[in-house]
Amino acid sequence: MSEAAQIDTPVLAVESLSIALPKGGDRELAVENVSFAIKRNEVVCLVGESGSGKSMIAHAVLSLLPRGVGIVAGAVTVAEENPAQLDGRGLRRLRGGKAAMIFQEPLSSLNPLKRVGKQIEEMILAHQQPVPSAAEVQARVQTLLTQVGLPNPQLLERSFPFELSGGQRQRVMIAMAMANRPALLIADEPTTALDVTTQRQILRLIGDLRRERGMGVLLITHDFGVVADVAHRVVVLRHGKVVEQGPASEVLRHPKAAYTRELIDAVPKARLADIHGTIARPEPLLEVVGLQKTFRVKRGWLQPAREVVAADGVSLTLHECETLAVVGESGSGKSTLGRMIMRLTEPDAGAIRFGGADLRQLRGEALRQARRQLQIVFQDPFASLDPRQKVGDAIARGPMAYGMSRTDAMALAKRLLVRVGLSETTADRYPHEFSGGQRQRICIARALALKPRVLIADEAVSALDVSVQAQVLALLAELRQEMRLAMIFITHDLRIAAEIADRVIVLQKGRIVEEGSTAEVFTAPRQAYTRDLLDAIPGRAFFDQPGFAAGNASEFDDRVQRDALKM
Amino acid sequence: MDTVRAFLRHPSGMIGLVLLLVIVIVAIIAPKLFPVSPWEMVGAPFTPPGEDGLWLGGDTLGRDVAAGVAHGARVSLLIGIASALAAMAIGVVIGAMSGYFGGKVDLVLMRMTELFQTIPAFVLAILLVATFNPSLLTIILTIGAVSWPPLARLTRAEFLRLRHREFVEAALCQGERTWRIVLGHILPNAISPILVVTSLTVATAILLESALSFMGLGDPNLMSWGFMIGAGRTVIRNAWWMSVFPGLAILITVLAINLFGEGLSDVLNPRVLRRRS
Amino acid sequence: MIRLGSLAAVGLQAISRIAQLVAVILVIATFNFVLVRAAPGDPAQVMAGQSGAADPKLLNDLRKEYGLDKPYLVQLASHLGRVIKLDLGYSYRQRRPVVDLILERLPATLLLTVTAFCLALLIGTTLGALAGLAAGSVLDTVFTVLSLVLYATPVFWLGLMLVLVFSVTLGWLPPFGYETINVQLSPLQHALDIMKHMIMPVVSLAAIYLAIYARLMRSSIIEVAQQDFIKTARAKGLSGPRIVVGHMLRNALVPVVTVAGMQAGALVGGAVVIETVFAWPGLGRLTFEALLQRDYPVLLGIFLILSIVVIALNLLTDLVYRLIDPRMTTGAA
Amino acid sequence: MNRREFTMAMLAAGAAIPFGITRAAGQTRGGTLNTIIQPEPPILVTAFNQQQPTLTLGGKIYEGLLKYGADLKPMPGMAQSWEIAPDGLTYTFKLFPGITFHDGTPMTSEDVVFSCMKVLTETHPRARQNFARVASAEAPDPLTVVFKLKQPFAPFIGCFDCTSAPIVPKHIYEGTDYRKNPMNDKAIGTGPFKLKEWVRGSHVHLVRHDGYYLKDQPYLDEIVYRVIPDAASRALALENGTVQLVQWSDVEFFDVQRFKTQQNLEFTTKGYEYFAPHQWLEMNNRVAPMNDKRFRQAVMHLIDRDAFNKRVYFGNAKVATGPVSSKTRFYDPNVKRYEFSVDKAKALLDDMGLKPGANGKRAEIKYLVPPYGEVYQRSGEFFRQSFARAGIDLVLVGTDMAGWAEKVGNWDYEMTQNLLYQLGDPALGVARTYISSNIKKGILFSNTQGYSNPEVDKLFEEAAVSLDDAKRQELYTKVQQILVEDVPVAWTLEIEYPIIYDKAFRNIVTTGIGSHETFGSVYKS
Repeated sequence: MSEAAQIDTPVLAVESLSIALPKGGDRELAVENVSFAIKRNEVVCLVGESGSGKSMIAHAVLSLLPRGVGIVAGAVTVAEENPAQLDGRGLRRLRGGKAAMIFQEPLSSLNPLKRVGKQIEEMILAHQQPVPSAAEVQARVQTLLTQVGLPNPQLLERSFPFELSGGQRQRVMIAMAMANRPALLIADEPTTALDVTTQRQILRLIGDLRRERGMGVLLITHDFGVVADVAHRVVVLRHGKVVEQGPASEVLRHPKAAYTRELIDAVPKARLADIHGTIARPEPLLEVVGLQKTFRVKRGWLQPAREVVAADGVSLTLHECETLAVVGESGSGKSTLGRMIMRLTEPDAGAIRFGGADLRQLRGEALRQARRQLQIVFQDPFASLDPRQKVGDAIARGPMAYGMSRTDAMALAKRLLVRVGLSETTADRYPHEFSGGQRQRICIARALALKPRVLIADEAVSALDVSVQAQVLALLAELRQEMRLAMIFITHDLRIAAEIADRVIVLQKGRIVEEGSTAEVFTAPRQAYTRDLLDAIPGRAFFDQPGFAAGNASEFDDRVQRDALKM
Repeated sequence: MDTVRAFLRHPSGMIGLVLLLVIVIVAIIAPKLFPVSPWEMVGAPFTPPGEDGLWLGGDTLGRDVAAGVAHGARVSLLIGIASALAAMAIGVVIGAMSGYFGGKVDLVLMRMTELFQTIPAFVLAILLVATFNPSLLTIILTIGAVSWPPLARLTRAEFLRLRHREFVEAALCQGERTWRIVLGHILPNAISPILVVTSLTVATAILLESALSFMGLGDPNLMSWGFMIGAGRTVIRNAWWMSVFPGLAILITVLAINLFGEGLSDVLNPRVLRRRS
Repeated sequence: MIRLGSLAAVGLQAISRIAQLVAVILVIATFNFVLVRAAPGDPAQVMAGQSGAADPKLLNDLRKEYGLDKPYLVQLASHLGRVIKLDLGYSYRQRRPVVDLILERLPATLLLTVTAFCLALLIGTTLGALAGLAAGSVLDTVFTVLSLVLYATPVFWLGLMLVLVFSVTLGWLPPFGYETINVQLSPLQHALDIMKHMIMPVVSLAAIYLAIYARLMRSSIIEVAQQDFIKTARAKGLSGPRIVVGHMLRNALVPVVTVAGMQAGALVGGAVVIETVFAWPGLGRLTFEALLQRDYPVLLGIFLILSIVVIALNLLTDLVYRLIDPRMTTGAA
Repeated sequence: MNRREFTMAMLAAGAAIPFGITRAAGQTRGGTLNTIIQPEPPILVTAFNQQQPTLTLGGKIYEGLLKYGADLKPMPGMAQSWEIAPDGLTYTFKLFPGITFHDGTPMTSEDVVFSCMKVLTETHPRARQNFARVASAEAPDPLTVVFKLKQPFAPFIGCFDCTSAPIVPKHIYEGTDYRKNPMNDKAIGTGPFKLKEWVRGSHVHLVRHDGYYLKDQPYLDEIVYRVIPDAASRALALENGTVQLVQWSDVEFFDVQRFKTQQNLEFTTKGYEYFAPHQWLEMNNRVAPMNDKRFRQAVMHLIDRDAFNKRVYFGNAKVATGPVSSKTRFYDPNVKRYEFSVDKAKALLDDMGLKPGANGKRAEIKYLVPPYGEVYQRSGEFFRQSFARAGIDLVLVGTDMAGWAEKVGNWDYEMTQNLLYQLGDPALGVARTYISSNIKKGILFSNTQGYSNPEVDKLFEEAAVSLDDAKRQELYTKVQQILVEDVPVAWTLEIEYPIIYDKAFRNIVTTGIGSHETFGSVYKS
């Protein structure tokens, strides 16, 4: 086969693919009439919100669809083979041979009871004919581990997955996928479960490997930021249908479909423009001084407990009508900080001054009275509502606990429901009847029912789809002005922080590494860690400059130009 | 309502329910079905099934095995349910305290629970009943006393799970009082698995009671299935029916309760469904 | 490095488990002590067991020997001291030290329970795995129904039914006992003879646990089959058998082993009843005999020893568990 | 028979051919007897434990001075002859020469005196009472033992069998704590068989005592007692010839019948005459309504004792007519009979004012179930149904042995079942249950029901010290009539335990103590 032919033949061709769901599902077809192709050395992103059918397509490529779900029309061609028509052996040769796949959750995707080296070996042994010698396999594994940038391969291959960090695990997954030099890599949301900095590294690694090997990459993501960073071509899916597809730059800059535009617009842009008006700074409303918290995980008798420092001298102030964003990667202690202020987690040391009293000293009834002024909205809208309590009751219960009559409380609840954009009749229904976004609105209404002065939003929009995220953020911004709420907004997503906050605190391993006004932190970060975080924001290159053409030689342009030259 | 409808569509659960209803009805109308005491010697010793109007045969003293099986249902169900409730009472209190208060309380209570769970429960039951002499009350309390650990652990796990669930913390932040949180939010959400396990405990309690009676540690005034099998053991060569029928009764009852309990579990615990989707 | 570290960790854990074992023995010994005193009647009389032995002189001797006139705490301390020295008291019915009586019967019980345990685990997990892999098939349905029925069967009744069928009706197997009495046999014949006697007790004891393990293994396999790493394995192009053997079984075994350890207590309890049914000369039979005579020192001793056996079994499954699942060793997860 | 004749008969008996022993030619040496011991005895020294299995096994190892025939007359044991002085106070025994213990030490009159006066009085409750009557015991020469009684006691001659007065070696036990003597495990006696091996839970192996004093005896080489805890296995073992002898309750009552017809087996209910197990429903005479004679008579009418025998004992018993067993000396059948009649019982109850209450119940009585196995459980169930017919509610209360003994011994019970041996003579086995002087709190098998009748006391007293059998018969007849009228306890059955053995074995049952006998004369044809 000539070089040219190789380039021309797509490594993956999906033609008019339709996939049927089992009967009784919410729709008949998971995927309807989808066509696209991936060439060598090309990254194609499948973008869509949850339920759009993007994962189904990825699974169909390797014939890994769950039981009861099947291709009803169209065809998939991977490296000139149709997996649906292959026998068991052929299919096995294809899987992990010509096409390899990595998944969203690297921890659950690796066998927890097998050393990672063995798991990679297995991949080689299953495909290489004749079977290479043990020493050869060993050497291959080491090379692969080195190639994916893992330190100390000798030690690492003897590790179990649980002994590695999330990023390391995903690198192991990639090493495994690379073992047999596949022509196509399918990556199903490979970075969603990872921190931004890790996400950036993993995406870069995939990019590097692609370039080295000329692989085609099918990348599934819900994040247009990621698309902007890595994609050559984009396929936008909604309810199983292709809404729009084309070269990444084209789709991003000039989306044809309204839905695509919506999605792109919904991506938090880290726009610093509409920073809210100047804040009068009298006495701080809330003052946190030197909070200290170490979690100890007991590991049985005679073994030292594992210690995790969640807060190491954290101090902050919060003024009326101010929004303070607390950002940090997972394990930085940002949620613990919010919980400690709410007295849901007991700090080891420090003070939380609010309304002239130290909340930490309060017990029993005094604490209960003080709590009224502080409310919290949690991340998971599904876990935040008692499944056995009607929505109206959930909201009214708070005021009633402080002595409001039931009738008044219910009336208040209904007003609040209307205020957060739901109807009055919502009050008589149970939480399970609502979507995630609606639930989060209910949670907000519940938090506001006690007319708090401080609202803590703990990753309050992280579990929502981007379009819903934007709506809820807008609601919060409105309410803040309306009720003169002070807000602590805890998030891992710097873009959201930039959009909503007046001031930002950056946490790392329980310590505040940087603090300042949003504009300062985002435009002139003083700390390397902050810079790393900012750099890692997916799509930063694209979205930070809505004009796109000017100035900074962004990675996006760089790559697009380079790839264009190549072709 | 949904739950009921879902249960009605659960085939094995329904089989269990129907069987259970039949057994309960037999237990209720036993005195009408067999007005003569099951202890009364109505036929010749070792009457084979079907003869002399004893359709399940007669025992060593010529007592009606059928009457014994019917009246035994009352005893087995009574002891099964009462001791499961006793186990639930102990288990829920210990588990709730352990799960809600945590810390030292949890540590002490859970060590105790583990201990109770590891020691051979049946041997402990033998020891307790033998020490305090077999009677209805001692048997119920003993079975309760050896059956609570799973319920305590379950309750604790549920409480731990729910204690830090966002909606409970939200209730706390909303100023609701501890007792209201426990009774209004945690317990109602924990109750369905507890009920399921309690219903399965009824089954194990019946098995435990029958084993105790079989070992000669039943209440001598109560005609129970285990007692009947125990009495039939030595004469199995002469009268198989003495041990076969009461054993079948236990088997069917326990099976019915297990099917019912598992059906209940499937219906109340849609986690299985969620996982599937 | 890792290897060595984890071995050391296993060692440390073994030590800590043994410390726990001693603590548990003391707790049970204390419980026994309290029970005898809570029992209606004079502890001396309870210990003496029977009227024939319980004349005033003996009762007085007993009171003196056990210091029943001393304060409770002193009594308890000396009681615990004796237990630690494995002095479990004296059976006045059998006129022998309790520990001798128990140690004499322990091997037979261990033979029965360990065989039943291993068989149940082996066959149960195998059947469960087959059923789980073929979930929804006829085979699976048959297994499921069968295990449900077995699970609901009283152990002792199952034993009796086996006797009824295989001894009384068919005459294939010896109905009771441990060996054929009064025949001269070569060691091999003797072993076979014992095995023949073991079949029914072992089967009836193993059946219910077999059912439990099978059910557990089945759902465990189904659960594991849905895990992401199985998808990974399929995506790697591994063949079905390789996925099952290399990735599913070990993971699926983890919960089964956990439960198996917890069931050890119940298994030993079942052995007590089964030994009664089959006149198996083990601790269960001794329990039954002691029960008829209300020989408390023996009953209390059996309870203590069986608890130790169960805890030892637990320890064993715990170690097995740690070998299967490396996460347990370092205390992660 | 007057006193003189009696003494003469005794002397004559000393030289007589032992009753029942087959003297056929060709008694062959050799052979093994396999039999059953159930439950396994705790110890083999019969001096320290008198449970049935201990006696069965220990009877081969330990001998007494005398034996008793089915007619309960004395026969030579280790004593070849004996003499009772006319005043009935002095008993002189002449031992066989050449008796040795299993360890080779000669057995002398010293051992007899030591055993009876030192060991048994401490360790053997029954012997304690008997030898308490002895003023002095002497050993004038190695083969002569002389007992002098404090006052005449005719049944004293009935106290010397191997179950009542086993002889233990003085050189082993003197000055030691008898019960804890380490030699107890060796079981050193003078019997025809000695202990070779005792594998607990399995078997006890006895072998021939070569130094046995009777010529050629024992004929058997060995006896193996198998421990078979399960009744069905025991029956099977007998059926297939694994064992050749069963006794007492080795075979369950319901199984006994089928062995009567098995060709190779001999079936007998003889050999229990000395014990004559007598069973009754015991009622605490101190407690209402049992304190009323009419209630106790009603109880006699309420129990259908024929049905009781058939259903619970499967016919292995005989209905008891009164306090004395038909197998015991001085039995008199001419007493009042209580036929089964619910109506008569109701009439008696009405008469005493025990009318049915609103729920149809006349009374609720707690019945303590003796913890001696299934038959006792079934008996309780039978009685409960019997009483229910007259509106008396019997509540069965389960208990353990200690509890039963404690409750009955301390009179803390309402009803229970009891079974006592008659021991060959009413003075030994019957009087103890009815005389006021034996109302002893804390002592089991005494007059626990608390019956007290001065006339009965007097009659028993007179009969015990009388040496004239005719006079004694007269006194005992009177006692029986009074007791049957008063019904201190409701006699139910004379249990007839079977002895079933392989016909190849001869001389299995030669005396009134049957399977407890030494078996020195047993041989295999």
